[in-house]
Amino acid sequence: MERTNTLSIQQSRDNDFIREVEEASGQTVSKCYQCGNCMASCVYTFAYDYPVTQIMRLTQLGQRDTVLGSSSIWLCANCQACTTRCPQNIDVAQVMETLRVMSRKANTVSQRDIRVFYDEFLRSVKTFGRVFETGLLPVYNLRTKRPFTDFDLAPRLMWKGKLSFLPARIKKRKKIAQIFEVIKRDRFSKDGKARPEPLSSQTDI
Amino acid sequence: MLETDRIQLHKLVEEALPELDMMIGWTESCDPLQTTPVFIRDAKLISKLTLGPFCSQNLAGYLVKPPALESVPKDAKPIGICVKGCDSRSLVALIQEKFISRDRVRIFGIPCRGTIDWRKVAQRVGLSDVKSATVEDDFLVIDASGTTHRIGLEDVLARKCLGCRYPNPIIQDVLVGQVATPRSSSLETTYRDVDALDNKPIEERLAFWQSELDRCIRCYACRNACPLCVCQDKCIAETREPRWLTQRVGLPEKFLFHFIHAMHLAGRCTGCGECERVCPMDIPVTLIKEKLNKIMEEMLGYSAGLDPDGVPPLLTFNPGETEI
Amino acid sequence: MKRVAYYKGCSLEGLAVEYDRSTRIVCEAFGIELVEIPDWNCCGSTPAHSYDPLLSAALAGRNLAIAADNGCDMVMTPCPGCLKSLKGAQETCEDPQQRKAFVDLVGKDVDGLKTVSLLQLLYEEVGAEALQKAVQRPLTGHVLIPYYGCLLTRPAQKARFDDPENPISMDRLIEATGATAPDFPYKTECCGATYGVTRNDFVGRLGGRILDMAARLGGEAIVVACPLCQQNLDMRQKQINKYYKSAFNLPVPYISQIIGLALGIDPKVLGLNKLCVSPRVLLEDRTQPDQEAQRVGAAVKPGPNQPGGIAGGESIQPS
Amino acid sequence: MTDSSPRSSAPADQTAANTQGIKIVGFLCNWCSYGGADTAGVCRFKQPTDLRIVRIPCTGRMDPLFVAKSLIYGMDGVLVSGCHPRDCHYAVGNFYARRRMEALKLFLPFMGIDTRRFRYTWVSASEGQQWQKVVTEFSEEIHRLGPNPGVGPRSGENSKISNGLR
Amino acid sequence: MRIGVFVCNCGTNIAGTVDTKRVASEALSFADVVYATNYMYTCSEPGQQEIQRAIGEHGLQGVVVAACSPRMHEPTFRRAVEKAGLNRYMFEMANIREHVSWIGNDREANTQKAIDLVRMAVAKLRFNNPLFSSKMPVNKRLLVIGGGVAGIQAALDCADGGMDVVMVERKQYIGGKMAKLDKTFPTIDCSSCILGPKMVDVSQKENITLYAASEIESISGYIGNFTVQIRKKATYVNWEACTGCGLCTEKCPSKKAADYFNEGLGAARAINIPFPQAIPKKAAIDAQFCRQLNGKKCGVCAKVCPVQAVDFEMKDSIVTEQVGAIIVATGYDLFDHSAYGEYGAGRYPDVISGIQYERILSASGPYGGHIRRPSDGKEPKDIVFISCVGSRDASVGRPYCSGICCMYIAKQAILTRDHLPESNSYVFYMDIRSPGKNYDEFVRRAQEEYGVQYIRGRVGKIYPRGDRMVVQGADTLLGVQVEVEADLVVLATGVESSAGAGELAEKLRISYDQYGFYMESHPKLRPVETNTAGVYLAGACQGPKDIPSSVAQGSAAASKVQSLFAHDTIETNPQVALVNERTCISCGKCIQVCPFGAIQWKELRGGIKKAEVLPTVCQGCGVCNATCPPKAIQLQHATDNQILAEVNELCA
Repeated sequence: MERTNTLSIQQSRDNDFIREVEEASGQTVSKCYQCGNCMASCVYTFAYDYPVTQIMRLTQLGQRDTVLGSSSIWLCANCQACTTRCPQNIDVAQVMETLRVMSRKANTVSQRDIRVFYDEFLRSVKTFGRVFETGLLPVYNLRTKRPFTDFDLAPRLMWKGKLSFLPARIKKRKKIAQIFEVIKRDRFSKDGKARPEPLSSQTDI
Repeated sequence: MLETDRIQLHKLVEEALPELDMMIGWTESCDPLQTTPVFIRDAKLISKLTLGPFCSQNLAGYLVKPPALESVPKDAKPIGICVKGCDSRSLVALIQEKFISRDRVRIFGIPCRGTIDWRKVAQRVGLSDVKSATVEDDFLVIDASGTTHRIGLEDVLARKCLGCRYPNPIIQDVLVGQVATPRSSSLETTYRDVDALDNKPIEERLAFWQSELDRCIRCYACRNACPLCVCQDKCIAETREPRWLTQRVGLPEKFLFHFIHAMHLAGRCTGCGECERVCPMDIPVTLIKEKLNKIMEEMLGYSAGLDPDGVPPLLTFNPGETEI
Repeated sequence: MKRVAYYKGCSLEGLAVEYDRSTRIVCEAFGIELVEIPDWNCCGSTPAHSYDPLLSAALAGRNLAIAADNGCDMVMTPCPGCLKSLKGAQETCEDPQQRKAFVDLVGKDVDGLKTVSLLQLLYEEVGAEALQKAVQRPLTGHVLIPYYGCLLTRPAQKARFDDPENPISMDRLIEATGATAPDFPYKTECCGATYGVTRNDFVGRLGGRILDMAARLGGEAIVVACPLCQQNLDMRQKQINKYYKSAFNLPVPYISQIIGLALGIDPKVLGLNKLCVSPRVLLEDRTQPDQEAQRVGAAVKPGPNQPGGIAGGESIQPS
Repeated sequence: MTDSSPRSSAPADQTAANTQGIKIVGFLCNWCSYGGADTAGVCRFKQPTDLRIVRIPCTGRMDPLFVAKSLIYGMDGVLVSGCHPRDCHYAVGNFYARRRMEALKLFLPFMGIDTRRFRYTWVSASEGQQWQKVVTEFSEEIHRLGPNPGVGPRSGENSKISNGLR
Repeated sequence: MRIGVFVCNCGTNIAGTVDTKRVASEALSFADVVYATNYMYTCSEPGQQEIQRAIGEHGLQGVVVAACSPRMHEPTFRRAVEKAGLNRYMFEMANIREHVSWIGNDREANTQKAIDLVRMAVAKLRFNNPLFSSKMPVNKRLLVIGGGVAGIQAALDCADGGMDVVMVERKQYIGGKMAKLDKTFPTIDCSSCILGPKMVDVSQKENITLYAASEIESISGYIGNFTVQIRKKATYVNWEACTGCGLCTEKCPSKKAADYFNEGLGAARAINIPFPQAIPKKAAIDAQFCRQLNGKKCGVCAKVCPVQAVDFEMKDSIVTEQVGAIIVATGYDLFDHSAYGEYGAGRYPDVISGIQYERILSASGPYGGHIRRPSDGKEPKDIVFISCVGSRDASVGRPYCSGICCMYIAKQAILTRDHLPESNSYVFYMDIRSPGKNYDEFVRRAQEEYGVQYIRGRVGKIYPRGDRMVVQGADTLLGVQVEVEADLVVLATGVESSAGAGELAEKLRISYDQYGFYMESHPKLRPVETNTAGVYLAGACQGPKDIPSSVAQGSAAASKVQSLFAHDTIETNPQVALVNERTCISCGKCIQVCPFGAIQWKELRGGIKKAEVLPTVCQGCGVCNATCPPKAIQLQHATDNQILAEVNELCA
């Protein structure tokens, strides 16, 4: 995401965005006074395009596109350091999580590989009821065109007997698939802001 | 058995009377279903004293109300008084609130097996021509208009007696007769009627009281009979200074009067039922106080008239009770 | 005998089989009956949550519902990630606005269940004192680094267990085995495991920092209670060394394995042979006072676990 | 946030028709809650206008009969507010009040009077915002309940309930 | 009664949302109202004259003013009607500003409410009676609770004015927190050089009685006549005899007693005088560490004491003092940073609090004024200061600004550079709050002249790496994470209310806020008064404060006391309970519930007893009135009839 260096506050402020974030996360974004503790505590700050403090600030200013398109929200590991230390008792990690969900819905996920991994993960769950670790990686590698990821680990794991070549399947797979279908059907109806996911560019589970 | 108790009472009073200023007890009246109070100074009258299921009146009130109190000089000898379990609680409350000191009364405690509500009898056999009435085991036997009626005691006992937890006097100097077994040991039984009303929807409760209290003629019999209603003619239901109530006869006035009576007795009422017994309009006024008694028990763990050293809960406080 | 529903989670079927094995053995040793939730399914982990929180709640909630159907009032999972999902499901179920949707998806409510981690179960239901009494093979003389990971005690309001900044439950259990547990400043720092596959450089950086600090404190091994932390620090230790230009060789056993060892259980049965970095050093008996014992707590000798080329471990520059 | 109040979600005209002329009496202790109401005013914290405040020196001055009288004679709501327990200007007045108010609160419904029409609360002189919250919530509650039906017609009005002697 | 109603526009404050003209015209229809008008500013001089003119012209017997809160202007208008010949209690106020015009914009609803409030006030006024005060003597002795700089200032001011002062201090020395400070901002004055002489003055003034190592046991009475019980805690040394020679301390074998004065940085002896300039300069035994008092054989101090002052049998004793006014100056405590797990929860020796650093800087401190770090005594090279530890932090229950930390950090950073010119100081801050005279200049000097590195951001975590502490923070101005390796970390711990503030408030019957700071009568106009007459506040017990403000408040409270003591008598409040003996039923319930013991039995002829109120003791709470079954006891000016009149108006 390009960094914004000038900002017309009135023109760019999206009040609906602030409201949506607050409703979905249950957090009052205006409580943040930018002390920087989240940024100071976050071990991923080095990789973010906007540190957490600035994500909070951008959210306060209603900068929907910048926030939902940022890499930060997808590089957050939800490790809870920010939430634990926020002097204003804001569940910052929850805000980040909310932004991820919104960014998925808005189809603005900046980190394609992470999304692909997540998709494959969920596809595995939907199919088998459990995650098939051995099967997950090759598909991911294929789709992200990085065929050799973690290739170095395979021989050792095989030797340790940790790789299985058949997925574990649960009995009531239909029930799991049904949960996925219901969620998929309902996830846009809740906020009324349907932005249908184009299946062409990004796959869905 | 009743006769044995009566003879024992006569004997005890005879022994005590020289040290007493006066003896207050019950005696038979022209109505076999009811007794009347008797004030005895003359030993010859002792034989008139009676006890038993027809002695429903609570005599404790006489200690603080005319005529008894006014006739007693300050340094006089103690007054003897007959009390049932419920009456004794009134006595405890009066001692607790220092209306009477313990050494001014000689208490003849009488265990009680329940008192007869003459209204309930009248509903069954009519009021006329009751020649005699006796209690045999669990039955009331009435000879009226030449017929003998046997009525189950449960059907004619006063409402308060059915849920009685304290049939035996809380305090006494002498006990007359055998200790009685409580009819109730639980809040559920004691407050059965309260719960029954509470379980109705609020609209029905309001309608109930509207219909009951509408009959109130504000004769103040309930107030006058209450041993703990100590204001008497200073009662704010009647005064102009301050002026809480007018002499209008609308339902609000009737409600407010009964609220005044109830709130003034909150945490003090011992549940003797006198207010209800004397009501000429047949209004269940004790029920109102029973509800407050239940609140006091549940909220503050307090029952009036059980501890002469206790303090009525609305006249004190506990800083720690944050949950109420 | 305490009866606890056991939600093992996908990792413990694959890369963390030894965690599953040692968990079962240790619980059995302390008289805790683990009832594996029949036909359990994956909780969906982070991918489900970032897709839709309700998906995560429903996937995790189904397992809780089965546990309740089997007459359990406590559900234990050794995986903090799964625990987070289970707690999320409970929270969703208790939220009046989402309760109906949740119950519709899961089929019933999941009220009244207590969800705990393996560590919490061992610390609260067994306790350090009972463990100490049960020790057959004291680990006296060993220096073990307690590493809790980011999710086990955080956020405090949801985890409701131990301290979010400086937890001590694992320290106490380690000490009960006779070993020394240094005051480890990175107890709850994130190891980067989430990005094990997608961002390998994160793992190098974050995992390296943890291994580095553990080595500085003279640790012989890093004890963990999370399958992801374990895989990250153990399986990927070589990758980390490559990124970090270091030569760490720190075994990363599970707390259940360490307790099992102290109880005198056969290391192989505990699956210690499944660890990538050999845990041989842990098997040394140091209960006899000799020179080795003096190493404990003393200044750290330079050794293979010292950090490599990067001074201070990390450098921060404005991006 | 205000969107969630049932008041604004109801059709405006209907709300107005139901609840016009709602009257709530508030008995406020001079030292704490009256000051709190002043503070709320000074801070311009907007509140519903149904409340009429009677200033009393202390909640210890509150005879529960003031509340009973108000409700019996048709007030739609009664609010009693004083210093926080332990903060009483007279040291213990509110401790007495607490018991008396609670007893009344439990008693009212037995007599057929909706106990939600009576609330007692503790608000200090500094808590303007808290006062706004208390007033707003209580007023909304009373508006939901609508006008107090009272216990029956006053004298002179036509009694429909009177059924004479039984 | 002839009643006049005056509706105030208060400029547009009321008239903006209330039709005051209509309120006045409606008022004319109320019973007994013979005159009603609205006026621009009723409280102004001409406004008051207008009331007085109407009283004369229309023969008014009672006045209602509908304006602001009676808590604001009731006294003003009472004086005004009194000047026109009415009794001041023949006056009522309707609050149509704070309770009407300022809280709603609906003009119609507001006007209707204002009319109701005026109707209620008129209805009440019809039951008002003239009331008359009596006079009672004032005991011109002052009690000062707390011997910090605010209390000292107040005590000295009053003592200079010739009044008797009793000072009670919980610790064994006076001087408070200021006695522990090295230097003061923004002048870098030596703290003990400016405070010391004042402390000496306290001990030398003949009209100041000092009870150190003492606490307030109980307080009864009322303005002009308080009775105070003071618990003198056992010091195990007879202070009448002790000369402060220090021989006992020198010989005491218990050498590891807690050094409270040095904030735990050093070790003290079990018997000691906390610091060389202590006032009173008397030794006391810390029972926790004394060998003799813990059943071991010792008694060395008793043997060496040249004046036999040591008394192991000493017990707490209670003394009673009579005073006419009380100044509360109990100061503050500092936040305990062990609440911060991310900063090590107090387990790292080189992460210290600001007050500990103050002791390190002090020449009379544990290190003799040389900056060293507690862990190994090394001179630190890199020092990090962190602001807002226990301030502006809702997560630890301290959302307020402590007000002094920004300044004391700047001072400490400057002093650090003075002591160790080669060192580097870093300050992590969120905002700099320096709104005092020469304050901001001082902070600028720290940055410009002393090269202190200010970093805008909070610190997330502090942990050891080797023998140094890693401070992991943020620079929010750059939007980056920063890391500083430090030898010493100083946490600017914030201000919190003094331990036990709540209990003392309850004894004083004053109120305190949710954080334990005492409530002033009015945040702007009555900053040192409390709602309990005769009790005044000074210093940080009312809220975080620096030294100049504390001293100013000490003097302000002293001046309030002096104006009280300028009179020989004070008027009693006539709004007290009164018994109607004709309706009193002698039940004694009023006597039972009165919180002040203000009601007693009075025996009439014939031995009949009735309740009687002592008007000087009665505080006017009205509990008796609420309790009395026949309502024979009535609280004047809040009688049943008056309250009922208001209620009846509403129910009508």
